[in-house]
Amino acid sequence: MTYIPLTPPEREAMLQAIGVSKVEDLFQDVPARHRFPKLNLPPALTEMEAAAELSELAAANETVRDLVSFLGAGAYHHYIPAAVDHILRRGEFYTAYTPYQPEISQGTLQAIFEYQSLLCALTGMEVANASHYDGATAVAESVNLAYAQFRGKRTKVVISPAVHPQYRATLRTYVQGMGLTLAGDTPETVTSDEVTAAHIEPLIDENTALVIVQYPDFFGRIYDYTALIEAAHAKGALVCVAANPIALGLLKTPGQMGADIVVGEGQPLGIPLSFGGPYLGFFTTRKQYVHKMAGRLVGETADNRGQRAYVLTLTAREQHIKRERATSNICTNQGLMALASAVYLSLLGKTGLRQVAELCYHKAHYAAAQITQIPGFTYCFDTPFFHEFAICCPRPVEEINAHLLEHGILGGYDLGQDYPALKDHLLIAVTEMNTKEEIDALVEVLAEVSHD
Amino acid sequence: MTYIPLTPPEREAMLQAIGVSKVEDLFQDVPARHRFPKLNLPPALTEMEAAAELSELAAANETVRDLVSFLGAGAYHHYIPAAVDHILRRGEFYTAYTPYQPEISQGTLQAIFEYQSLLCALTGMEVANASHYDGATAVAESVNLAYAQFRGKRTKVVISPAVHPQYRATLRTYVQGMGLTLAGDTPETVTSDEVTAAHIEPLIDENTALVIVQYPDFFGRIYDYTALIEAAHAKGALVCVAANPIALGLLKTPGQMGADIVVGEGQPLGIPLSFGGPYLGFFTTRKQYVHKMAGRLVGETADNRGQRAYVLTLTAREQHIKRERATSNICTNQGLMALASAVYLSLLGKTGLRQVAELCYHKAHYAAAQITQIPGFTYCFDTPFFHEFAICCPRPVEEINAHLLEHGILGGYDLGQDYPALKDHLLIAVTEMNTKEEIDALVEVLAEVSHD
Amino acid sequence: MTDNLTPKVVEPTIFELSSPGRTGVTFPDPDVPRAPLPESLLRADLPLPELAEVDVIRHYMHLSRFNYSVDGGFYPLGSCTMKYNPKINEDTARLPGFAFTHPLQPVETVQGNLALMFTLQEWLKEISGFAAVSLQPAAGAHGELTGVLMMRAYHRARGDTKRTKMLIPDSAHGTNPASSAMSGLTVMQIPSDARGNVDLEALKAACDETVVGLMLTNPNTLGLFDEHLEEVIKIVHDCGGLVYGDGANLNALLGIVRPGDLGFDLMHFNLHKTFSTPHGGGGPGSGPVGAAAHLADFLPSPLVGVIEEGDGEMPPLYGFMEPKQTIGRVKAFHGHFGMFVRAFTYIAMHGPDGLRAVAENAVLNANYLLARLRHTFHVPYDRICMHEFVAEGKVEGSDVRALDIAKRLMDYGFHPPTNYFPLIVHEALMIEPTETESKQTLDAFAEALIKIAEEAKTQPDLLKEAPHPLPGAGKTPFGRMDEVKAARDLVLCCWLP
Amino acid sequence: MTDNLTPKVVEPTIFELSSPGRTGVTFPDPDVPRAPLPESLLRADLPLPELAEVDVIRHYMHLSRFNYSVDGGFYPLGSCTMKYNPKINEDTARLPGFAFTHPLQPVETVQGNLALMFTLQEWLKEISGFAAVSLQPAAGAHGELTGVLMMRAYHRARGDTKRTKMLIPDSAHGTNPASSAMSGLTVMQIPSDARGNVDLEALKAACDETVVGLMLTNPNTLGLFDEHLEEVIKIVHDCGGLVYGDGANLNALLGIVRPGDLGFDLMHFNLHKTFSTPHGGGGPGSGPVGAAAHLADFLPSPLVGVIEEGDGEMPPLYGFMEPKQTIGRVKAFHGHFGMFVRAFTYIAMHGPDGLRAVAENAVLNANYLLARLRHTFHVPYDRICMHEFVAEGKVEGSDVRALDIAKRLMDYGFHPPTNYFPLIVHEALMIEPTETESKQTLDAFAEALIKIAEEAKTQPDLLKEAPHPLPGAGKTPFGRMDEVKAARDLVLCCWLP
Ligand SMILES: Cc1ncc(COP(=O)(O)O)c(C=O)c1O
Ligand SMILES: Cc1ncc(COP(=O)(O)O)c(C=O)c1O
Repeated sequence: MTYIPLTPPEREAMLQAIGVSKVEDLFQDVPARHRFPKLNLPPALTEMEAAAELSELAAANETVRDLVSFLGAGAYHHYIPAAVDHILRRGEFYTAYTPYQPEISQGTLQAIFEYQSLLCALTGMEVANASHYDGATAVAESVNLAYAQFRGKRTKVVISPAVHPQYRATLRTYVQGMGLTLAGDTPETVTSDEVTAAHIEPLIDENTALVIVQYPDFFGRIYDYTALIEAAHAKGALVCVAANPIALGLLKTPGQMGADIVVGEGQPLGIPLSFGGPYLGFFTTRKQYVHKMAGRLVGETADNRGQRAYVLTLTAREQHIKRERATSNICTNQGLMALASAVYLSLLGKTGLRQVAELCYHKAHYAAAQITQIPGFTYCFDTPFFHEFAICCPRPVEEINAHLLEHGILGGYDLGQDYPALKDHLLIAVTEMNTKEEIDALVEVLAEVSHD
Repeated sequence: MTYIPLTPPEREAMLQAIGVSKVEDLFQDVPARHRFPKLNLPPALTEMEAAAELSELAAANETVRDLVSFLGAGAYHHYIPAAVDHILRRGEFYTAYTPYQPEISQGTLQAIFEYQSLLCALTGMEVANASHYDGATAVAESVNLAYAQFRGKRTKVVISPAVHPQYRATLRTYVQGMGLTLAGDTPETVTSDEVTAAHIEPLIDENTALVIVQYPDFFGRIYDYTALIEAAHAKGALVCVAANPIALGLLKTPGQMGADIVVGEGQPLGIPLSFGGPYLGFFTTRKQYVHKMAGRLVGETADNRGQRAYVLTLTAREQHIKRERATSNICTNQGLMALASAVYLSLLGKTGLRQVAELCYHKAHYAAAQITQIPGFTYCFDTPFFHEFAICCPRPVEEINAHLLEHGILGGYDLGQDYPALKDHLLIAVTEMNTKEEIDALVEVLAEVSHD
Repeated sequence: MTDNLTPKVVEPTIFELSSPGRTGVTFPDPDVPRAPLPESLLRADLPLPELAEVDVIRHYMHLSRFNYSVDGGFYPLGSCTMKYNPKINEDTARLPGFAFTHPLQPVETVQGNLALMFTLQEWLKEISGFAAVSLQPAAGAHGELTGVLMMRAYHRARGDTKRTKMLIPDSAHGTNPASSAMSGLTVMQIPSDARGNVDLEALKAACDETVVGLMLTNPNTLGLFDEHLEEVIKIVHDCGGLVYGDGANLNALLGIVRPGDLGFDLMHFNLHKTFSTPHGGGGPGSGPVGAAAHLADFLPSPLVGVIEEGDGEMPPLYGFMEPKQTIGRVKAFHGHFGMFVRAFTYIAMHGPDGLRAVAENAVLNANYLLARLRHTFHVPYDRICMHEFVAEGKVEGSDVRALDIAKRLMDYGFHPPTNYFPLIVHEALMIEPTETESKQTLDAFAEALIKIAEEAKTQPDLLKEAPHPLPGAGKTPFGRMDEVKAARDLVLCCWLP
Repeated sequence: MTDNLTPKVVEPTIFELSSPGRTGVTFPDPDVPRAPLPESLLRADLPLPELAEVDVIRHYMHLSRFNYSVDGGFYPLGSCTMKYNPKINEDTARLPGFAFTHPLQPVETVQGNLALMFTLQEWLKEISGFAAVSLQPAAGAHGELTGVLMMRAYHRARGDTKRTKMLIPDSAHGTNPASSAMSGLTVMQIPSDARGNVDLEALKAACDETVVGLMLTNPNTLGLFDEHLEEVIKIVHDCGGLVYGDGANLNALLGIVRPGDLGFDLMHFNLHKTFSTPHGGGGPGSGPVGAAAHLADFLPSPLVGVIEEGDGEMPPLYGFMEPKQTIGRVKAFHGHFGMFVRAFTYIAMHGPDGLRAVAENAVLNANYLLARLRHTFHVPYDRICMHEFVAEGKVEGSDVRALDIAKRLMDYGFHPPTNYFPLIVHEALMIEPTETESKQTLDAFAEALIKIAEEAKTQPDLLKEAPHPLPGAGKTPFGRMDEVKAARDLVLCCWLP
């Protein structure tokens, strides 16, 4: 056994010390008729066999490297500097547990403290927690904060239908037992004329605990939510903005717009696509709401030698102390992914993140301009966008994507899946990874489609 | 600049402190007419561009994973346990220099000490140095030891023609200025009847400083060299055996046969093929020759707190102390590769290395048995072999290999390149990486060849 | 020692290390024409730090060295199953064929991923005895929330809407009540009996037609297998309730017994405990949920299924399917795929016998430590344990607390056990060695604890002032922390707008 | 402090950690019939240690933490160019397309490798001004041996066999004379003048028809660019000798001047210094040799060349070629390919401007440190330096030695400079900061040295007893070593037959 060090003579000596004669004797409490089932699993592979089998499975996929990808819709192919994974591979980081013993966990603690600081700097907010599972669950947890803030007295949550469909779905699941009503979660109302604020604002009332919008929204559109947030605040409601962190390298922060909570999917910050996870839910808010916030929180302190140090703080919000009265049930979070994003942001810094954001912006706009010159392909919305945009196509998106795939291109997201009125609408994402050549190839194949 | 931290204002302040006005002023000693040449190199790539370019170059190769490989001849495709590279990637190991400051280099020092110990255990010898560049240069350096041992009074070195052709070539280069004669380096004498001892023994005389043989030899053959070594010792000569370390997991050690020096190529011990380097030359000998040995050497000692510790020792043999009277000019060696082999041997240990050696042995013998059943394919030598064997083919090896390659098989080594009498002889290596299925496929394609 | 000899160990923050104008990575200039930027929507300033790559690497390298880790030593944190994380897992999870796939790719292009997920679902079913498994939940607590919502949905689907009460033993982990509360249920605590089992009388008394079910950790957080487990389950079932298994302690049961066979209705797995995916300094984990047949239709969506059967020549075509009465999705995309690869690798390398050996050795190690320590520390529920046990961190004739013992263990180079949990043991020291530790390590740990118990009597300050600044592997240079200051000052961020 | 507070930091050896019956990796059973083993040729016992993977990982993890490294901090080791090693290099070198190619594959199957090697040859030629480059030598000293053998062969090819004397300045590295001796040459030492240049008079006196050539390090090991370099070269050439460049210090010259342009006949590169391939705790390095046209034919075999020209559509076909009068091969296969990939990546990411910036900043950093330290430590050859400078490790009014200063620097978290080399400076402290260090780091280092100079006067024992056991990043828990004991006991191996 390569992972079990005990040898037979050692086991023998230990059984003797315990006072039993065989290891089976330790399982007397297990109901006899169910004890020691024969598991129908394949026999053990050695490491070299397992490595080969996993390589084969991996090779059975076509990746965003094998293909040219214009797929985004909540997960983005960005360049990850080599140094990120070099840090993540340090055994001291990835094989440690939650830093409950601060004296021997200062590495993790300071890294999370810095992550919190970096996320605040990025979003323009005051406090960040140590992470949520992903963007979707971070959105869902924002409802818990708002609900607790109003002590359950406000029971309505308004969400824009232009928020990621899977975030909205997750939210629907989370609120099942909470006695909340969701308003605005009406994808069927989204047409090319949809303007988020106009759709949302009328829904906000004195019973509204929280308003949720996305920035850029699911269609890649960028709105200044300042007026909407003011309107929400006028009704006493809180506002949560789910933001793309790369976009924040360029765009006005939700903090500046007055948001109370800024959450989002941190995957673009140095985390591999990895078929959807593990990713990183980030969660930032104003200091006044910190006691209602879910999740772990690192604070600065000093040790008994007067050295600056860090500890988990305000733990009385959490399940292991407060149990059913906790702000959330979250325990294990996305620590290592938070570290990845901190390293990513440290490496790129002020200049690098802006550079990436601009590259995404310029390339997406070039792609959009080229595509909309093809007869039959038009902009869906007439709104500024960041690095993703919706195109109305002359044929069903499924056909178009199939055709693109034949040319080695991973097409965009079929908006008709979630938005009935956006049948034949294709959501295209462009990042710094897409060369002009690739974009031109996309345009060429799309032009073919329009001719067929 | 991502690797140069100085910013323009910092540079400015520093120039001021130095007392010059611009950085060019620091280069006044450089002849003006040659100063600041325009280098005709491609403009700098960013990391993401470099990563893409290197990936493209790498993808332009066909690897021993893409192909089914039966190529050995001094470099072998073995399984490298994942843990090896995880250790090698520790920045503390790979970004340290030679452990000249032992107080802050105990990691490297103890690891080399253990490497020395592991290699002694493997070869049956008493001392090992901290490594040579590769197997070929370790062989060449064995001549330096012997030459020094006899204070230059014996001027003949006998080498078996069944030693790796590139080792012999390297040795010829090394001895160019030494006034030594090489005997036995006569590949043209190697026929199917060649028996190393019979060929070599008559060449050993009272002027012979060193006899060099390989184990298994270049043709994969295993001989018990005990008698040959006795004969050499009877003439007062030393004997160096260049051994394959995987074979030593199974076979009698050269130490047991009486060898004075055991060297070899350590690549099979957890080091990737990497197109030929960096590899690992290991060098072991008897304690009585340690003062004549080249290279670095770690010895156990204690620090001033009485803690067991390790230092570089007997440094007076080395070039940085003895300069032209040193045992060798070696300075930088293969430290990290020595670490890789130590981790590999630690992981496999007693059981694992024997397992690998046996797998190689059985698979090679299965392959040999199957191949020699194909009409026209016969054993070249009638000698026991380890995991490599020479087959006499019915057609030129070049044609056979070309045919194999069409079937995705990387054939063996064409012995006719180095041994005129072994035209049409193919050297085939089989390791634990070759499945029965692969071997059967090889046999099938060879059978086709014989029909054509 | 002079002051010179104690230079500050403090590592500056990444913001303090910043120097304007540096960057750790650059990007190419755009190869397309620049588009006009939306001026009114641009941010004024981007106050991120500026560092070169070397600054960043050194900073995080220094920080890492302040951490204790499983790769560095014994980490007997009860309930957390801090087993060794095989290195091959890290490599397979990073294979480009996995790492560079987008979650929304057409299924035809990701059959490798789907085959892996399908197989992992099947394996987890076989290991646990459940009819179906969803891999989506992100961690144990997330699995609990999923499970509780499924229980709720199950009752509602039967038209039974008055069930709002969740029964939870007093030894349960805090996530159990928290998950129930998040699902809008009320929590009723069930006491333990003198042998550490669920108190049957209390359970019976609590069982009525308002019960959603019981959340049961078995082995429980005392490390004990409930001696009346089947009866407990029957009592809950008899009142129409369901039994949820908190699978945190499944490591003790691999190949020993299948929770599904015992009558559990559903359960979450912790891939980051039982199946060796690393804890990552707090996460990510992965908390798949298994369900018996009657609950399978409520699992979160989507599951991976076969959408076209294979035959001798063609492999099957895998795709996503939606369970009929699904509670919906609990997160975006399909779960923590990177963790699935690791757990898959682990299970593949163990096989049925290897998994049973995991449980056997985990239980053997725990009982051995218990045997070595029961004469030194009082073990309130002292019987053959499963993968862990709970001792009282008190020493007769000394006023040291469990915390002091924990901190003193650091001086000996060990990570302390879990403290102050479960709540039903005073000054709890919850010790889970796992199967990846050797007898030598267990002996060294036991000897350290025995020595510390001695010190508690003779030199109690050694414990109360621990940890001490000690050099050496696995030890770090920090002393006890001022937790009050942290909560009072609330410095949560070193950058402020 | 009680003894409890200083547990041994000693890590057991891998042999001491062994427990019979363990293994860290297993292999499948053979899938072929077993062949009879050659009984008389089997070894009796295989006395390797037996450990589980976790044991091995922890052991080497502990050992690693006893090391100082560039990733951990400043490493101003003169002559070694301990620059930061970019992380991307490590990833590109490990690309499976490179790592899994066999050196003897048909060239058609390894065109990626050959294109990389060819390009690297071309780049090194362009950077150095030589006509041809062989990548084969494994390290600097190996490059020297290669070069010396080439010089010897060159003279012999001209029928000039009486040249047996190699001129080597007294400031040269030990490998220079050692390489000459290995090639059967006699060494004649040439003194330096008062400004650290080659003493022209002495050189002239030494130059005769027995001279093979001069081995010249420029900038030399004092960090100085010889002020009469072209004259030096001319003197040697005039007597029929060749000038070999020890390229260890090329970092100072990138984009500043090309040795080939200056008249050097041949030179080795150190990819592990100038081109950022890591030092690996002692190696591997890579020492390509560049040669002017008249020496190109003597380069070791094989070189990579174009064997079929490409055209617009087809890339060229690369293959191996043998120089006409080659000295032969100096090792097996083609050199340290893994290092070529790293160096290629590095050069590609720098381009011509980046390489010049490397040299400029390296020289700037060295001169800045010199400016900050010249009032504290005597610098015997004090003029504008190149990438490094040499100070005397002595303090007026104190009997401390360079060694004491070096060890005391460890207490401040720094790796000491090179000690006692070059030999022509008493108590030499040879300081090479490299371009990858920030002003902040240089300032901290200078301040530590200034403080240490102060301590040398006021508290000399602080230096003489250094290093002290200190916690914190980058510091290790060992004190000074008993070197005599090591040489006397000669325990070189913890396993004995
Ligand atoms: C018994 C028990 N239940 C639930 C959990 C929560 O699991 P997670 O941290 O994966 O959310 C834990 C985690 O420590 C646990 O020990
Ligand atoms: C000036 C000089 N020459 C030669 C060498 C030898 O190079 P290598 O260690 O690569 O063999 C060194 C190495 O330190 C050096 O500094």
